[in-house]
Amino acid sequence: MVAPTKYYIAEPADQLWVEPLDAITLIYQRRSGITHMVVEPVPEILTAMGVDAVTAAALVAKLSDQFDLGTDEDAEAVVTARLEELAELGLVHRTQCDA
Amino acid sequence: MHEFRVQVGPAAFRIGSRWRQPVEQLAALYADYPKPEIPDFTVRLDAPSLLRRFLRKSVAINGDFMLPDAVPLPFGQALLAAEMGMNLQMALGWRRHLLLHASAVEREGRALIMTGASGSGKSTLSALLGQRGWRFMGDEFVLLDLDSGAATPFPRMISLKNEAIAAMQVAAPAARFGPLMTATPKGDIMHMVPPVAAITRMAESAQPALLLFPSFGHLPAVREVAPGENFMRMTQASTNYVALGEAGFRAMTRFVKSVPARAIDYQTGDEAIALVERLWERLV
Amino acid sequence: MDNQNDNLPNNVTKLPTSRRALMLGAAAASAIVTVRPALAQTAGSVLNCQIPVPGPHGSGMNIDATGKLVTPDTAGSFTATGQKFTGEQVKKALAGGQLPGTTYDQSRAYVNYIRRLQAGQSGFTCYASLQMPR
Amino acid sequence: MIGDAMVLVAALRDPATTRALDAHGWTALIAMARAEQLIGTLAHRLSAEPVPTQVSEILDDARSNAEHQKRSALWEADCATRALADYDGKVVLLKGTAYVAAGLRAGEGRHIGDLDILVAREDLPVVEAFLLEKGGWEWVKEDAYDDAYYRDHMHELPPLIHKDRDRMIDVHHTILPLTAGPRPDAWGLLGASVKPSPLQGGGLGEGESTASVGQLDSPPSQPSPQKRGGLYILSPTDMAIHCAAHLIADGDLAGGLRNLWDMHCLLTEFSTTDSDYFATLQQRATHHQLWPAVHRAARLAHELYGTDIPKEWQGWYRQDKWFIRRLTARDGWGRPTRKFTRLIFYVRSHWLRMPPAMLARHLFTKWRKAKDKI
Repeated sequence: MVAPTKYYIAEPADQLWVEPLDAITLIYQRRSGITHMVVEPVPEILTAMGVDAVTAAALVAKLSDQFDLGTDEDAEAVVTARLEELAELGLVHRTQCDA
Repeated sequence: MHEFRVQVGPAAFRIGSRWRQPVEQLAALYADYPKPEIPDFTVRLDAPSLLRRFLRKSVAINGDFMLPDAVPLPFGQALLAAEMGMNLQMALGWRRHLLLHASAVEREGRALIMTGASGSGKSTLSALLGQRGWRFMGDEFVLLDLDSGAATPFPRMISLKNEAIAAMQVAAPAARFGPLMTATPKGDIMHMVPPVAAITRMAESAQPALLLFPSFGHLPAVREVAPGENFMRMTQASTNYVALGEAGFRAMTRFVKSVPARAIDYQTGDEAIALVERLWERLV
Repeated sequence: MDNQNDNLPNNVTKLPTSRRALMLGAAAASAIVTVRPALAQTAGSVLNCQIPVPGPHGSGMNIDATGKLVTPDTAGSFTATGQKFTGEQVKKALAGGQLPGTTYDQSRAYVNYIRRLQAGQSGFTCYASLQMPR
Repeated sequence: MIGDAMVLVAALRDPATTRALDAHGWTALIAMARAEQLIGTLAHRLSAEPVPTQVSEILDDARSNAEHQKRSALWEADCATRALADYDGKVVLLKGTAYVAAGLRAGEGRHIGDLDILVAREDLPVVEAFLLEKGGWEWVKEDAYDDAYYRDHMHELPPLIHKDRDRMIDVHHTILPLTAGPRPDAWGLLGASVKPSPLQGGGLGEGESTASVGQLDSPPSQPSPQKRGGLYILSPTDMAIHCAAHLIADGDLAGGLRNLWDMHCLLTEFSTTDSDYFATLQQRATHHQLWPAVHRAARLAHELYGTDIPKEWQGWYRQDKWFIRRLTARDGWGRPTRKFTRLIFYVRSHWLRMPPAMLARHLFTKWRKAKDKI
């Protein structure tokens, strides 16, 4: 069985108060009242996601348009790991399709 | 119930005691403080249980807000029990300000805030500075206004521990002191009535201008604390940050972005005070 | 709060010609720390507390080297009688000292048990109060 | 009656009674309301009343705190939804979280602690596995006896706590311990459960649902296609029945004034929108073997909070007096009073939960364990 492609959709921007401090960026989520302290590349990922459902691959493509991602790491694996981490916390949502 | 009431900064307390003596001690120490009509919080010094009452006289700390795991204190430490009870009400119940577990002093309308674990010397330092031209604002909690970010004083009795007791008796010979309580969970403790200005001006807030993380027992050193680290430390030093939701986030963010922060190491009180004065000169 | 979207990292709108490097980090390295309620952080100064090892939820059980509650017949585990340690004793043990009346290994096991305490378990609030970062 | 919690009852029932309070009266009222975990409810009830400045600040704090509790409760429900996304059965919110999710009056200012959910009994292992493996919850207790005790005799799993959020979840499969006398129809509870109406605006995360109201007899193990996208709450009758069962048939009435206030709000709100409500409620309660509990809770709510209940439900039962004594056993310092009455209800709570022989066995095991410890 082939696993279906995973799509992710970001928590609506009006639910998040993003406050960059230094290397650390704060994210306050209004719905949960929970504060997260995040580092690169999390804020960039959330911004790049916009309002649409995206796959990790599409997101990597989008990010590499804007940033120099380097070549050492498997970018898609890293982005997937971050998306899963965000999904665990309810900052992005897993979804079946891109509708 | 023997009753005692006191207003400390913006918070009003009612303390009920099964025994007369603790209330009389409190009344003597807090003689110069206002007495509120309707208290924000109730603290009770109860007898723990019928059995314990006869085995060894001890004091259970109860009230509006209580925590599990609290152990009754020996009767001789009832004053400490009252202090703990009041602190606990603030830590768990106060919602009108962002609460920082910190000490503070003021000069020219601006506040110096000091925070750190117990033993860091934040309490002693604030008491010492209170004797050297600064206005003492509090040695346990600093209350940040949710809209303006100003620090509101909470000048309860200064709680001196161990070596700080003798040091303060030398530094402030004219001050009023409470009874010496030996062998408490935190060692020897003696309460000291804050300077008059701390009490008469306890409604006067001050804009935070410098945040220090003192650390006692190391060679003098100063390290800059970046806003991110500062934020992390301060959320852990605040018992109501999470409960305040967005208002807490706004106040805390403003605080760490606008107030310069330094970690300082020191070995003697004089060293610390020299460091503080130098940093204040340079940064404020 | 209309301006919050403007507060998003400002570098993303820059032109591709001035692309900055984005440090992706390793897949296994978490990039998020969540602020936990510091309910008991000030309790160190407001509370005189103690931690039973184990608490009532583990009475009759032994404690293994990792601090887990195990049945008394478990090899390499330590008996625990519900002895109560004060916050101060635990603090010293956390800093590398030894809990009174215990052997070195036993003390390590007990400290691991204390580290694993969860909210609601006896002693947790006390333990949490010792966690204030410096 | 001087010094007991009738002052608090009166203030909740008719906020205007607080106008007669002096400083001493306010002080006592606030201490009692905090001790009974009704300060948020009181604050909500008094929001339109003129109160002294000092009191209004205390009530503002209480409202702010209730808002925080509501937000956290709904978020916990949301987290549970995510952990159970791949579970096919119904997940029903209970108690406080259900009230705020449905925007019910009972939820206004209410103190909310743990998250309580109800699922089908045969699905407990699946639900447990999802929560442990996908949701990040962990067991609170590792004690084998208590665990077996829960599994064999209780109406819920042993409590789970979330490893990061420090919040507890109680997973129920019915609303009373299996050892208690009445046997509520657990399948019926699930079958009749409904989606919280989005119009009532509690605001559960994914709630864009166009509410599929569960049919009364739809078997819970066959998921409706609309199951995705949210959680359920008990039907209006079952909700009041659960509230009464919790108050009267389970537990020692600690915090009873709050549960009774829930009952008052539920009866009042549901009977306003449904003229047949009381008749349906009696029928349904009888079906669940809980009519005596519902009847008593309704009588007590009528007596203390002035709840409007049918004439034929009113009347006075000999034991009601003792319930009222127990419910209002609180003084102006927030201290529990009437030790003897409390003790009677404590013993009663154990009696209700299990037959005498089992009670003896239970207490013996607890005693032996305690003895071993020494």
